[in-house]
Amino acid sequence: MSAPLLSVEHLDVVYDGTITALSDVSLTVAPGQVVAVLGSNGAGKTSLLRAVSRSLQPYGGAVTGGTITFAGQDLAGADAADVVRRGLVQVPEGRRIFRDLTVAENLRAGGYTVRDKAARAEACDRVFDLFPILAERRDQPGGLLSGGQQQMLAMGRALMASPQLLLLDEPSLGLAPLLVDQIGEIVTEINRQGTAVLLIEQNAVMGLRVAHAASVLEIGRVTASGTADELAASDDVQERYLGVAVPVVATEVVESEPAIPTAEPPQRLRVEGLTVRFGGITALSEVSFTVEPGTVHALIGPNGAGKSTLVNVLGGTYRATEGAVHYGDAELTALRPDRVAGLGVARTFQNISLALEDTVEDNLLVGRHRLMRRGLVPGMLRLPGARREEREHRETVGGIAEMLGIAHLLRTPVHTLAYGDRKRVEMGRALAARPSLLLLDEPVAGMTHGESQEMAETIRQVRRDLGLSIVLVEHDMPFVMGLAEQVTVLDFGKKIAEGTPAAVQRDPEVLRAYLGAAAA
Amino acid sequence: MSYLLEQVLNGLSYGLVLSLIAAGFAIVFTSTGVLNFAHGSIVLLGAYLVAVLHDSIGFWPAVLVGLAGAALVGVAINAVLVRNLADKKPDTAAILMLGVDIVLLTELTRRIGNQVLTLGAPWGASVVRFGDVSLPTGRVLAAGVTVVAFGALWYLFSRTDLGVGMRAAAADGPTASLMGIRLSRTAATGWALAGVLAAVAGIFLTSFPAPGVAPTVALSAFAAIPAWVLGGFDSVPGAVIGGLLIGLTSALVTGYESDLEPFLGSGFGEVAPYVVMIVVLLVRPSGLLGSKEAVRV
Amino acid sequence: MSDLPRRISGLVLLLVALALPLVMSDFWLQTGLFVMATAIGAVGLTLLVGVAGQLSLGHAAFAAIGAYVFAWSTGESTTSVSGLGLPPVLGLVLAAVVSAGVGAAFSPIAGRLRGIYLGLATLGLVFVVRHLLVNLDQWTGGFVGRSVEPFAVLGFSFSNRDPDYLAIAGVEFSGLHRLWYLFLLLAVVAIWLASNLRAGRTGRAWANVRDSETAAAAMGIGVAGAKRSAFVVSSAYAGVAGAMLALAYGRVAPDVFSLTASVDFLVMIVLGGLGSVAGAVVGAVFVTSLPLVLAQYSSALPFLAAPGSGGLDPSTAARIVYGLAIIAVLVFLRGGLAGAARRLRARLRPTPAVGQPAVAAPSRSKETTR
Amino acid sequence: MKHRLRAAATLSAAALALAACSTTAPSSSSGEGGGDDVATGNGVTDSEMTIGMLTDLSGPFAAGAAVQVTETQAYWDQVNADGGICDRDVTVDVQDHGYDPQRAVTLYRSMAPDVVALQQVLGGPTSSAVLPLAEQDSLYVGGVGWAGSALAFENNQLPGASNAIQAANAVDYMLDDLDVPEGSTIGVVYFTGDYGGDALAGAEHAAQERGVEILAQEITPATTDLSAQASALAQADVAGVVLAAAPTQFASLAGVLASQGADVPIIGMNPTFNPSLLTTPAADALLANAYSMTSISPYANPDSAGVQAANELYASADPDGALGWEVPLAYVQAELLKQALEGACEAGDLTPEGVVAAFRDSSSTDTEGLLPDGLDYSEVGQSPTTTVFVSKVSADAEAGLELLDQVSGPSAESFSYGG
Repeated sequence: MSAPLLSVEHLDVVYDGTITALSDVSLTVAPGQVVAVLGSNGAGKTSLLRAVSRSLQPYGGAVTGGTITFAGQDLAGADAADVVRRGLVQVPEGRRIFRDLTVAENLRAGGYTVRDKAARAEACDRVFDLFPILAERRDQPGGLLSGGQQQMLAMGRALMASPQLLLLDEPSLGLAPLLVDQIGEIVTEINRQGTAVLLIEQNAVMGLRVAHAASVLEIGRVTASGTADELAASDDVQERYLGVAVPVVATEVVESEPAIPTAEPPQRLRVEGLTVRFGGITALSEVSFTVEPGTVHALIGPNGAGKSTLVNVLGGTYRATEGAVHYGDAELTALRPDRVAGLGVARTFQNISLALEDTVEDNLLVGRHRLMRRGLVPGMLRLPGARREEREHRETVGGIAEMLGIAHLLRTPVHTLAYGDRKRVEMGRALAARPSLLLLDEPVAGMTHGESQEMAETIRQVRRDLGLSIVLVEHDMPFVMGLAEQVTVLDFGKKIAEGTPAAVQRDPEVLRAYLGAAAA
Repeated sequence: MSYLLEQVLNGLSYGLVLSLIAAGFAIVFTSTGVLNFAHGSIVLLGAYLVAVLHDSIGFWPAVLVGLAGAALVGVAINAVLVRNLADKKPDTAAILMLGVDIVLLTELTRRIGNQVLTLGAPWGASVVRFGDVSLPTGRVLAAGVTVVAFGALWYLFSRTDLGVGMRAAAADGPTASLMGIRLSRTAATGWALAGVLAAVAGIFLTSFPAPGVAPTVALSAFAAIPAWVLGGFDSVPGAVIGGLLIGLTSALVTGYESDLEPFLGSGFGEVAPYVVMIVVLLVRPSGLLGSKEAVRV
Repeated sequence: MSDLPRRISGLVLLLVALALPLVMSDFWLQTGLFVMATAIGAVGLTLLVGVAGQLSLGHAAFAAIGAYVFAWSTGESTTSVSGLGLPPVLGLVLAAVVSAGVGAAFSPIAGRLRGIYLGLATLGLVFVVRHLLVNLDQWTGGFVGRSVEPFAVLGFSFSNRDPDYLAIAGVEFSGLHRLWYLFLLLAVVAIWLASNLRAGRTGRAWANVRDSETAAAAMGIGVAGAKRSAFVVSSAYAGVAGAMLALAYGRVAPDVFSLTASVDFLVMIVLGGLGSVAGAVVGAVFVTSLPLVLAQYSSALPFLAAPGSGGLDPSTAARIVYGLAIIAVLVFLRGGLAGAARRLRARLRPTPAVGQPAVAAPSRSKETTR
Repeated sequence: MKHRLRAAATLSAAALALAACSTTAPSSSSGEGGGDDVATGNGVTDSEMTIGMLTDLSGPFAAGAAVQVTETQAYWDQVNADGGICDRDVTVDVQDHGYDPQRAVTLYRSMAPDVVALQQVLGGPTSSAVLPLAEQDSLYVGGVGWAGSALAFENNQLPGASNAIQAANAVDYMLDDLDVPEGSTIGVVYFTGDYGGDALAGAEHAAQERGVEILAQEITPATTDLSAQASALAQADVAGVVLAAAPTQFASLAGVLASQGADVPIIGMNPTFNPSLLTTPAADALLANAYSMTSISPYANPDSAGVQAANELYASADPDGALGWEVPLAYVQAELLKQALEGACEAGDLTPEGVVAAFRDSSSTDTEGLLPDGLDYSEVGQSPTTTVFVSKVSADAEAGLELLDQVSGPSAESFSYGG
């Protein structure tokens, strides 16, 4: 075996001085090899790539331990531009093409480091060979390309530097199965032409199909590694990423008095014929379902299925193009987001949206905003009423913090908290609004297995103690299986299945959406 | 009729000079996210260098020194101060530039004194006549140079690696650095370009029909702010359109002041650019050609 | 509990501010008046820009409205300018109310714009207001401005008249002394109100609108309403500050409320540390008093050339020092003066309180990202 | 609770008592000088007196102000060498307001208790901020700026004819001496503000008296290119232009008008000319058509003993200094103040009030040709004279201006403030 092209040893990465993204991660890529790194959202895959491509700094991250060696040279001290000149090029997650630049200009930017005209022309020919569509649309702005074409452009742009090692970050994200297969073939072809590839993937099927070797990353640690075939066969990987063979525990519906009564009893949520278009793209198409009062209803689907769009419509942030959403008698789709919140609909955000400089207590109090009555002037003058109100609400959020196990953090500024605690604070803020309907957008993304079990327990408890309805958006199938009474599955903006968790899990459409075309 | 034509031509030629300054604002803003409140003193600096040097080394060499000096000062401000800001935020950067402006402007004002420093431009006070309309040669030349300058900018930004790299860096810095584009270099180039454009504008603003270099020239950069804003923060073509629009507005409001005075009050020429700017922003909140993303600062 | 040292230091500061006029010369009194007036304006602006995230370069326009409303409503009609002759207390209230009203009227426009676009649109406001001040000379006195009636309550005047001579315990209380206490009262009240606002329901709503309009709306906060209330409050502060400036000058003129004045307000809050009420006050002290003090005392510096001799004269040096001071604060002090003070306090505190495991975290993150 | 109330009541009673028993001032300052029997007040001791100067050494007028500071220092040094005034040495306290009203007011506060008079407060916005305060303190203020608005202050000394008088004279001079016909149009290009506004008022008055039309164009100091204004003037076919602005605008306007073939006289008000304009491309145009109408004698005035004395003094104080109207101006301002101080000394009242009274006492002040003779400061609210100096821009004269005449036109004489 030849010397490895890329060798990562005992790597630690920390963001903002407090949040550990990677610890003790090691892996190697041999020349001409395709290596896949698998893992769910927040596992640290992107951090690994950024560490290798020396682009952590703009995101507030830093390598705090370990070494990265490329082609025999330590990369410590090199910056992003040096790394590119040495032949290591990254295709970032989400393609990140330059939308206002034409296709040709995008490619030109990719070949920025290549001074030799002939070499550049050659690279360009190679890219147009691989992606004929790019040659066809070379003078159009990148923003006009479709999602798949943008992915091709992003890869072509990276190939313009004729790298020895190509880093691909989630190339299949949000693409249709057919396109995913096509991208897989292209990766194989690029590799056949002599370029080594480090492939970061959430889609385990795609990753394991094209890779020679793979590692599984979980919460910043490598939990499994081996050849692609070995990993594909391991039970652990099957369970974690393919959602196969998980025992389904039916949720017991415990009837008990809610500890903190909701402001209003939960209502029925009816989504009818909902369609959302952005420009020419249809994000949701004719989606209908109903959430019964007091139940946990899961919305699942692969990345890019339209789940987040749906949550944003429910919360009033996005407008529906067609169709309507009713909560009880109120038509949510006709209301501003703050009015929706006023009806007792609270939500959390996929990528946490807290006031980082403020304390946990102040963040929780924001949730109480709609329930507090004292306006500007009494607050300014600290009139007795306003002081009393403030005190009472502080007590209430103290109770909520207690329930979520973050009472000891109330006086701590949020920016010093760990990721899992921030997720909890966000949940607490939503609960502080005393909702009758709670929208949870990927509540366990980036959590360890243990943490997500805890979160599941918390969600159960909340449902039981507060007697509210919960719409749970997740792409992690195993997580929702033990929690939800009803599951709606979205793919490409369409509802493809609905029913109990057990029924949905066996649905062939769902299997195809999750496991790729080959699995069905 | 020829009066109107003359005012229009006056306005357009002045507007083109303004657009040079506005383009400088836009380039610095897109390449480093800085609202450059010191741009006016860089305009003044370029003209000042030409004025003090033309006697000893001749006008054209002095122009070269002026352009280079303005560019260098811009690059140095970015490298020494902007990149070392404690909080790298747009508002802190803007205030930093105010501090720089105070220092530069005070020193230049002290050096200029109450003299009106002449530039020694070879075109002197001559005029060019088109039929019964006459325009100062300096203005005609300014229009020509500005058109050439914008042609060169267009070539740079669409036909050279550096220019494409700069646009890529402006659109998405982190991603551009993944292509091996050094953001420090594109930033420096942006500041240098803005400095050169400022110095060119400074030369035309201080040669005939203006008498020479006086500290008030620095204020002309403020006149370019409405042009920049209404064109769109991140758009060089927007700066050209904005400059022309503002130049035209000022010239017409001034030229017909006696007719407008009863409705708008006297001295409306000073306010008109800002009124136009506010109206345009109300209709198009990101300016005429600005991209939506640029709003998120 | 952690409030206690803070309260004590606040009380000490207040006592010092109460005692200072007894020992200070007219120069320092006058400087103090300007500082207190601009501090109120800066506090209002930091609520708008720092807390609610609405960049404004037009604060001086609102201050101008306050100043002129005060001058007009309390002034007497003469042959050249009109006036209402209202009691000054009422004039002060009117100044705040009218400014706030104009702020409310401007907020729908502000709602359409964001970031620097909003900042520069408000910059336009400065020019528009100035144009009006110069042209509506019936009310404003035009370019020259108009004089301002001294403040008075129940026949007690805050000037050198009524009573002509006033002394307490042998110390003469001239008009400047009387105004000092009036301004101190206004400043303390304004700071107290702003701190309450910042810490309460409205302040939290504003901060959330700043951080994420989407998240704020999802919590039931009306985004447009929050922005409007921020504009109204900040404009009212500017109005009061304007009226105080009018009193401190004894007259109003458009030049006092120029673009420079607007920008100076912004410099104050950025230097002080955005969003911090105390920072805004410190910033106002810095920005307002530094040029005055430098102008007064720079001639005592020996190494500078005589004025007009072509060398670096004291006044020029003073102005350059002012510019360099701004640069130095921004390059070396993260979070402005307030941020530096916070870090200093954290360092001086012997041990961090229990339950705050990561007090030093922010500074550490800085080092690692370098 | 009761206890606390009582304490508060006692305290406030005590405070009231303290305040009440001291609302009458202690015997007012009657610092009788040691030997002489002159009453003195602020800024005067037995051996010294201090006068103030609030000027602009770091703002837009820094360079010209520096010339005036130099000349002023030299003047008082000379006075002190000759034995001072009222047996006292005169010290000049110079402070720089940088053209910032806020600084001007604050510096005024610090200076006022220590000076007997202010020889000068430079600048429009700055002096209009300081004047009302100085009026309350009855402190003599020598103005720089000739705006009519300053005439209303009793304590203000205006050096020569006001802007309105200058502009009215300019119109008169055009009609009487420059062959501008009745019924024609005269352009007025003026700065926003009291300087320009006052000049416009004078020109409009004269236009009415003399049967000409006025075409007014307002500009700001930032307007350095007057193409648009010049086009508008040429379009209206003006027969002459009155300019109330600054040197930059003078050069630009003259240059552009010439380039458009408008061969008409341009008369600039007081501070509109600067010798360095003759190095600009507009020099030819200025030499052909430009006049300066000033309240104060131009630098080159061989017939005036006062101007010669001023120039000699300046040449010895700063041999390399810039020449210009600042030299005679600073000299005459010092001279006027000296006369007022001497008057106050003679009247036995060397207090600030005494200085103002002495200055207002003189209805016919002469300054050896620095200012027109027979200045009448006894009437508050009116220009002290209607006579102005007319000069022509000339390459041969020192400081670029050749004195033609002293004039007092009919409409200047009929102009009255507040009328």
